[in-house]
Amino acid sequence: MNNFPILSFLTFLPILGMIIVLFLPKKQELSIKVTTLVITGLQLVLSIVLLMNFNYSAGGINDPNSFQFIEKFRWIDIPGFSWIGNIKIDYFLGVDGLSTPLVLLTAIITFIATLSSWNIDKSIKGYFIMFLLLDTGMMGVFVALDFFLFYIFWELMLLPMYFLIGIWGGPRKEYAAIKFFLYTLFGSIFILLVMIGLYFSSMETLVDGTKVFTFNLLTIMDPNNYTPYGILSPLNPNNLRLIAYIALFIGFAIKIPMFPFHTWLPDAHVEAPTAISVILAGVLLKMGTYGILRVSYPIFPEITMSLSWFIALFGMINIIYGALAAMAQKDFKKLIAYSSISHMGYVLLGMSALNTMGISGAILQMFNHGTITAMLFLIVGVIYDRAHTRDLDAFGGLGVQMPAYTGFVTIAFFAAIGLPGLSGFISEALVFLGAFGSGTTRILGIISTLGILLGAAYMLWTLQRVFLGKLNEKWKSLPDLTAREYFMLVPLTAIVIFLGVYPTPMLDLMNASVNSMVKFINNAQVFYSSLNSF
Amino acid sequence: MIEVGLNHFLIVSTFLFSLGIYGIITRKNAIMVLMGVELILNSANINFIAFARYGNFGLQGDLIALFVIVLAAAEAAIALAIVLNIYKTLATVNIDEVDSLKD
Amino acid sequence: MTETGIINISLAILFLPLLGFIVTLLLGKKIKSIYLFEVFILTVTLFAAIFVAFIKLSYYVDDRIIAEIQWFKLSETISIKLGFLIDNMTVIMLFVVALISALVHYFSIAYMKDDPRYNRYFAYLGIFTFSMNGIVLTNNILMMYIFWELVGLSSYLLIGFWFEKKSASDAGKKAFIVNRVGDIGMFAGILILFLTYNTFSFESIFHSIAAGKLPFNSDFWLTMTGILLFMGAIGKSAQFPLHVWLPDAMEGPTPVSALIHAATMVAAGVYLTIRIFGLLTADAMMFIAIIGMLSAFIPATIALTQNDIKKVLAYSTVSQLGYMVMALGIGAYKFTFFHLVAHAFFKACLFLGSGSVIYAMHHEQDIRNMGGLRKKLPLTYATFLIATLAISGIPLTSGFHSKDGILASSFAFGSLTGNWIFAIVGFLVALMTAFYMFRLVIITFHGQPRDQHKYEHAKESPFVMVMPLIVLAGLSIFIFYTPNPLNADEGWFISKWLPAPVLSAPNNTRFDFMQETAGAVTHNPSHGTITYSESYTEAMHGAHNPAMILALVLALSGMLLAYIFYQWKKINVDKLTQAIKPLYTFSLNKWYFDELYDKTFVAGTIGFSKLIGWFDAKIVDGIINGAGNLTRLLSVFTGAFDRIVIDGIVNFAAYLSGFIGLIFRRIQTGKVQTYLILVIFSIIILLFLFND
Amino acid sequence: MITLILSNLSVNIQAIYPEIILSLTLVALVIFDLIFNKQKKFLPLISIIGLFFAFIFVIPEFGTSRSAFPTSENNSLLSIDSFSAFFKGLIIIASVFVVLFSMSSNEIKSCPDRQGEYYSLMFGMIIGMFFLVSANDLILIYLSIELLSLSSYVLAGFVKTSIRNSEASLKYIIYGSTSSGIMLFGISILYGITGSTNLFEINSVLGFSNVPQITFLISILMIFTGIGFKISIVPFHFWTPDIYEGAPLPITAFLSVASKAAGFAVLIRFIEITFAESLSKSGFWQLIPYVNWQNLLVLFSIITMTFGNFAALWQDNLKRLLAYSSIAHAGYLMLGVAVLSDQGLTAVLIYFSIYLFMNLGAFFIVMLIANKINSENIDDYRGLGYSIPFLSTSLAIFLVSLTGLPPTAGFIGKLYIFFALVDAKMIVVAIIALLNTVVALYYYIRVLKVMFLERTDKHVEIEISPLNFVIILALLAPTLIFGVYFTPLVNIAKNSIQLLGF
Amino acid sequence: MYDIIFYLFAAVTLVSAFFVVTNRNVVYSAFFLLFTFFGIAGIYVLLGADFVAVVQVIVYVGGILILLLFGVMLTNKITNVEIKTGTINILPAAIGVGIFAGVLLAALINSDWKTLPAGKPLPTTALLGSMLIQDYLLVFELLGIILLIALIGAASIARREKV
Repeated sequence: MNNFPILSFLTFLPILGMIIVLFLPKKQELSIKVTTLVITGLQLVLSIVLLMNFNYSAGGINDPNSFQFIEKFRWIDIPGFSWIGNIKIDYFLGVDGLSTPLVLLTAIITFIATLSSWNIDKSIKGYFIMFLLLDTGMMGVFVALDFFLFYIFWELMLLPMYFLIGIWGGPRKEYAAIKFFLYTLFGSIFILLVMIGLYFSSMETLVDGTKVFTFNLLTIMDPNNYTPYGILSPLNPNNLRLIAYIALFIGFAIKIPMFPFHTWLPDAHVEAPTAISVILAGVLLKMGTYGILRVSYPIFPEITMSLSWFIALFGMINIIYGALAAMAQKDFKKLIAYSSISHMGYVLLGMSALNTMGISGAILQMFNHGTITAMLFLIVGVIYDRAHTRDLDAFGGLGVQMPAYTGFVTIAFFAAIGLPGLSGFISEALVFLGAFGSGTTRILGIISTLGILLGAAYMLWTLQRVFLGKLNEKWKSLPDLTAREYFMLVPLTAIVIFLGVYPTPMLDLMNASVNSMVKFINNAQVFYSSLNSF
Repeated sequence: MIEVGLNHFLIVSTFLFSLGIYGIITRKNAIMVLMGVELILNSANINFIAFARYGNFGLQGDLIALFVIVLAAAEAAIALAIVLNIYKTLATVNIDEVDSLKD
Repeated sequence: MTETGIINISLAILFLPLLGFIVTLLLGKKIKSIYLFEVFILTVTLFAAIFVAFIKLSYYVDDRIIAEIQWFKLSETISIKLGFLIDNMTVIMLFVVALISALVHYFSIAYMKDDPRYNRYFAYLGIFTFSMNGIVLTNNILMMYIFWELVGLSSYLLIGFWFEKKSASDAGKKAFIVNRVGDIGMFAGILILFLTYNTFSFESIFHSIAAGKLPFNSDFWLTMTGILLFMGAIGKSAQFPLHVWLPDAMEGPTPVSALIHAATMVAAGVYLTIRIFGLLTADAMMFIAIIGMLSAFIPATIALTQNDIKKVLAYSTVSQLGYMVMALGIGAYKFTFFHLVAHAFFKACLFLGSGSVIYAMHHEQDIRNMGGLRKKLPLTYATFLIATLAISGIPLTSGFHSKDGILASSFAFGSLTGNWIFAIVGFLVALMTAFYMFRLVIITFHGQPRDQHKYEHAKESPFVMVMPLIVLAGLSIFIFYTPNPLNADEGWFISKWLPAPVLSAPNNTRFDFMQETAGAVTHNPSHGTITYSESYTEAMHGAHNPAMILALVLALSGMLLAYIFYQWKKINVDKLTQAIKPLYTFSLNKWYFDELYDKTFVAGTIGFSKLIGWFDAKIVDGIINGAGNLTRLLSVFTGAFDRIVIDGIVNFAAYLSGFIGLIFRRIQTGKVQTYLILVIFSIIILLFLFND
Repeated sequence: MITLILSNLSVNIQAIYPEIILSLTLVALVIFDLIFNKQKKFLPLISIIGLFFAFIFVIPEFGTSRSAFPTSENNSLLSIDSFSAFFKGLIIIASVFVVLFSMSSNEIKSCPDRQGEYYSLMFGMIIGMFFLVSANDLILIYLSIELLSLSSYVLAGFVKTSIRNSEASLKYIIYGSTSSGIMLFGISILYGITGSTNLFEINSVLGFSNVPQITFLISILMIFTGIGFKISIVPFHFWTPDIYEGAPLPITAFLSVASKAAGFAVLIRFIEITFAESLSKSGFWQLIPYVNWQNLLVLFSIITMTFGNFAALWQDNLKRLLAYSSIAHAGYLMLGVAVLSDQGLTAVLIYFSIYLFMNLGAFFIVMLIANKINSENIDDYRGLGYSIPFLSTSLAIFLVSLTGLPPTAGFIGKLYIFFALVDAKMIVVAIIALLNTVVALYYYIRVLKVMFLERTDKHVEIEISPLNFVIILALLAPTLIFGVYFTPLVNIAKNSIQLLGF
Repeated sequence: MYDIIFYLFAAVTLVSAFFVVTNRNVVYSAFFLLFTFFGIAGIYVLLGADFVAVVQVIVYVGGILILLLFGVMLTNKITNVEIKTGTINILPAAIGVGIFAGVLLAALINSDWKTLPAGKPLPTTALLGSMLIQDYLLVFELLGIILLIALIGAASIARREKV
């Protein structure tokens, strides 16, 4: 087990699947679907194997020795005289408690999204090729520990997503797709810039004692590796770390999406096919916050500390703004999209607290939101498949017509509004505990509690508009859930309930990492302030 | 009158150059545009030779002028061929009527 | 029976209803009579509760049994625990919940017989019982909150059970959301507690407070914490100003109203306040008392004019809960709990009685269409009357004792602090309660039937419905609580089962009479009426008799007034209402609270959300996106906003770049000589640019 | 005396074997065409063989650094160094592809009896470029540019019957001869100032004596005009869209890649050799500060890329769109030069190698499609993703690479440019360049959108011959492989930045 | 004397060049161009570039000008005596060229040229010949290729296309 490159398999399995699908004849739709399902299923199995072999006490974050399943070898190794020659890029994969939950989440969501893609009816081959490519990109982002590799995976997702929305999407798909693409590309240019800046600011010491610039995230995190004159090096008195931090943050924030960079999301969600909405909300949004935690936080701990209030502020705005905007929507899917904005606000708020509870809450919320929102989008998909409309006011009384469906809806909705016993509650509670626990973010945390109320308001209102009340005669013939839909919803529901009652497995997974991150940021603060005193 | 020196030659060449440019820009007839080009080349040649002479740079300037003259001949040949071809296809040599390729 | 045994049985009591819920819900579609399983489970639960109560009160009467397990942990120092605290209050409440729940189950068998979602209804009752038991059993505030929310959920499900009716689904939504308002406060309070004490456990928190550790090291924040936690109670116990949801909650099936909105869930708020009593400062208690007073008074005035049988009872419930809350605020700890239990029984009885009436009248709820039902429904009438006497505080009932205790406490409070308003309102409400309750009884059961048709068809309810009434009416008799029909102080309930509250708020923040002074028996767990200081004990003694007499007089005069108005018709009610028309309308329209909230909070939020939605679609999606402010600003001024507004980055960027591109393409004329002019000019410009 | 000349000559001739081979091939083509008038299909073969042998003789030039054809003791006409060898290599590769393109181009095939001239003229261009990339002397530079231009003027109008071709040709020659005239005038002034046309000699004159500032600047700007015309830098780019659109597609492709490469090579050599003062250890060049090259180049590159990108947004003709995009790419490349360091230079070389494949690829597929549907209009590409998936997907990959998205090679090219910029602390410029990438995405993605997101009932069938299939694969492979494994490319580029005299 | 001759040639050159670019008649322009070329040849002589002057006369007057005249004739109907053509862009051209010429002139005149008194003109032909095959052999050969290409190119374009 030790030498089995499980992470590479996890990441590149979909590429293999893609190749297989590529060579399958166009007409064999079923075998294309089944291939994809098998591949994503294998991925899920692998991720569970990963979980079973996971060492719960290893912290990760900044310590290369406590990352797990590390795969590291020189990928690009160009010897040379000045820096131009000395490009060293590692193929460096590894997971810790921060990424493992998200790897798991990705595997689960992709698998379910595959099932949900079953009713795609045009250009099936192309769809699944893109789908699998996207899968690789997502998985790669969560396991890459080299910034360059991270960036490659990050960008790798753009194009498949563009096509998935643009070809298989709704009426305004082209607009939504291009908007998504432009927005995220706009964000990633900032990431790219900071990546290059960091490259010139930190040096890795090789075995033979020579020093080379590096993209290795873990090396960059170590303050001892900074070069004296790198533009992003704290040792350089004229460094641009603050600007770089903000740029990087914007890059990630667009993906979250954080107010005011969120407007791509409602469009993308509404137009995307169900499975893609599920992936978009379930996994893609997490990349933004994951990026902040994985890259921004440990590399710029001192700025993180000084800007935490602002992060919390944006978290708060996201929570309340998203909720209010959701309330105003008439389109079911758009409402869910805005609710995602609101819920990602909790992640931001939790992260900003910079304490164990807050960060645990944030990561847990990432996982929980991933599963809950996936459910929500599946739910919208189910109704859209049947009724071909998403207008909230067009429905009513479906609770009578589709009781099982309504049951799942109720669970998902209540999970989304943080009802105890369902997973959303724990993460939200931890987020608030964290936010209250930090003096910086307390007031913002208090204001954010309003989100709990607003969340309940719009969710219940939606529940009422669609499912309660008199049954609209028009929908007299809507069938209840099919077996496939059960198969998609039941596992998610199980996760939501299980983690609501017993969150320990997930929390244990991340505890060591969260604590070492908190410790690292606080210790780093000491280091960086000692620099300022010079 | 000032004694003729380098500057005089430069003034001549500059005017010649400017007239060449002016001709290129303003003439409608493609052939007349080509004449403008010849003027430019000649102006440069005057420069080369004048500089060579007054700067005592040796015969390099003369040599360059020779090259340019030969080149001018080659260019003129091809340019005329192209103009004739345009005349064949479009029945005009008015350059400002040749503007189908544009944004 | 060991303590572990008690814990285990309590576990069973907690989880059996959950099992019932799951089984009934999942198999509800397949097996028609699965509800019987739920009923059976509840019966078992009831016996278990009785058993636990018996054991606890007999053998462990002075013990507090605590069991904790770790739920999850975040680091070595931060770990979240779940646990039970079983003291006498717990077991009594368990018994109350289990009993009323079981009775409601029986009652519902008949009442809900024709409902298409019969099984689901029972499932919901199961999860409610589970949640309520959770609240009762918990030893920590987090678990309290968790079950608190679950209770909210069950309440939502049950109120909106007939969700085809818009009013029902509206009411469910309203209940949940209004409750959430309070819950946010409670949640904030919980967060403050955990951050200060790193634990959720009541016990540990009290210890730390007693040891001098305060939230943010200030008295003020201790007060705030108390108030924040109490906000949960405001929501759940329907206290002013969040009382508006409870009357609407009557849209749910009547047995549900009896169970949830009269006896148990709404009592949870009071129960919570009792649980956190130890950390309340004088300021917090004052706040609580004022809220309680307002909640006692306002709904009482509303109840005077309502015509829906359930609405009257609902407002009476709010009023009575206000009574309890006020009592807690003025320190009447034991009597509050007493009244809580007593009220649970008689109010459940009243609701079930009204259910029986409604059942008999084929879902007629307006009392103006009833009358004379006494003859048709003798058993219902009898039990209803007993409960009415109890709520009015007529001697020999439990209500008499509990109410009397509270009034005496308010009297004592007045004499100790000079603050008489609570006493005045307390008595006034007692008067009004007697009046509107008897108005209800008289109009419903006495006189002549008004709707002859329905009257003809009315008949006494079946046994499963009547039996619970009888049991509950029986439990409203004083004998279950004390042997002395006039003074409960020596009875086992007050003196033996209920210990004095443990106060941990710092001395200087308490009311004077609650401060620890030499000779006071503050922390004495022994039983008796002495709760706080000597002076308090004396004041209570002094207040007891006057209060009792005054209360009795007021209750009787209320009764009398009701008879005068409605039975003997000595005074024309219509004339009177005409005379005080504004007041009457004001009361009839429930002080316009709903309208006020609708116009302000609801409309405000929805309006704001629409604004945000619009803002998001138009402005943010534009500005962010680089849509030039100038264009926008100009278009605002020209009033052509909508036409000119371009949606989003893509459009705008396209527009902008298109504009730039347009400028660019102007110069790509296709005329080569134009290009050359540009080249010449470019060279000139460059020359000037780089000539330094 | 004569023997001395001859022995010198033989040494010098050894240095220009590739050029000689190309010239011989040119002659061979002419003769073959004259003799075997009917055997047109052997012409490309001869061309490729010639190019192949030229390539073989280019290889040893890597790593060498010597001068050939001395005009005086220290100066010579030609520099044979790694830098020129790199560009020669690029030019040969591009030429091979263009020869292959020409074999499938309907436009070229429409003039069957002038095939001989076509390939001869192409070799004229190639020889011109070869001299251009290694020329040390302004006169040689001027003449090489002229050779290159004269051939391309004719080739741009190769299909005489096509109005588009003829117009392109006429515009091109007027614009081109004017530009080169201006350049020549500039050279003459520079000659007057320094007394030489040799770059090294000019360098040494600049090093120790004062020169008249404004006059010098004027001369440099005029020379820059000529070079700028070749590499289509705004504002000397005006010919580009018109001529790219008008010329036959293989020629457009050739102009956009090879001729631009040669132009950049000469620009870099001109700047570095003429103005070099010293080379700092970190790879930054210290230039003689008569001209603020950095500001000048940055200004040009920003204007160029912005203009190119924004103008491309409006284009409906794919060829024209690619023309503007190639202007934008010239802007990015110019940034690499503007850094004025070895780093920047490496970046330029890397970018060029990648640009070669992706741009040729894009043009080739546009050509194949145009062969069939007789249109380069984007609207006519509607739904092509479904009827010709292979071509469409390949085009998509090339366009994505042109945008600069990972994991395609285009990203690596841009990455290195940004490396150089950040290393030189030119952050603002880098941000502008990156924002330009976003604009670029918009028009590239538009093509993808039309091909894949829109549908049509019209069904287009295009048979891809095995040769074309191989060509596409040969272009696709580097575009994708260099995206994830660029070590060899960087190694070559890094070893090729050694110019003679450094 | 030298000065007068210079001014004469300069005047011939510039005045006729002015007419070349302003005259509306193409044929006239061509003939004015002839004078310009002669004038320039004269200037070359004044500068001691005898060989270049001769080449100028032979190539330009004998070759290029004839070529241009052919062009004029081939693109116009011979019978049409009034071979006039219009002009465009006069104003911008005048402004642009004016500024440009002004700047250039000012710069050139004010530059501090390293001038030496012009030496006695020597025959240049032999020396040019040896330079051509020694130092500038490569350029010479390159010119050969250029001419070849010009030949091929011109022929390629001019020859009749078989349809």
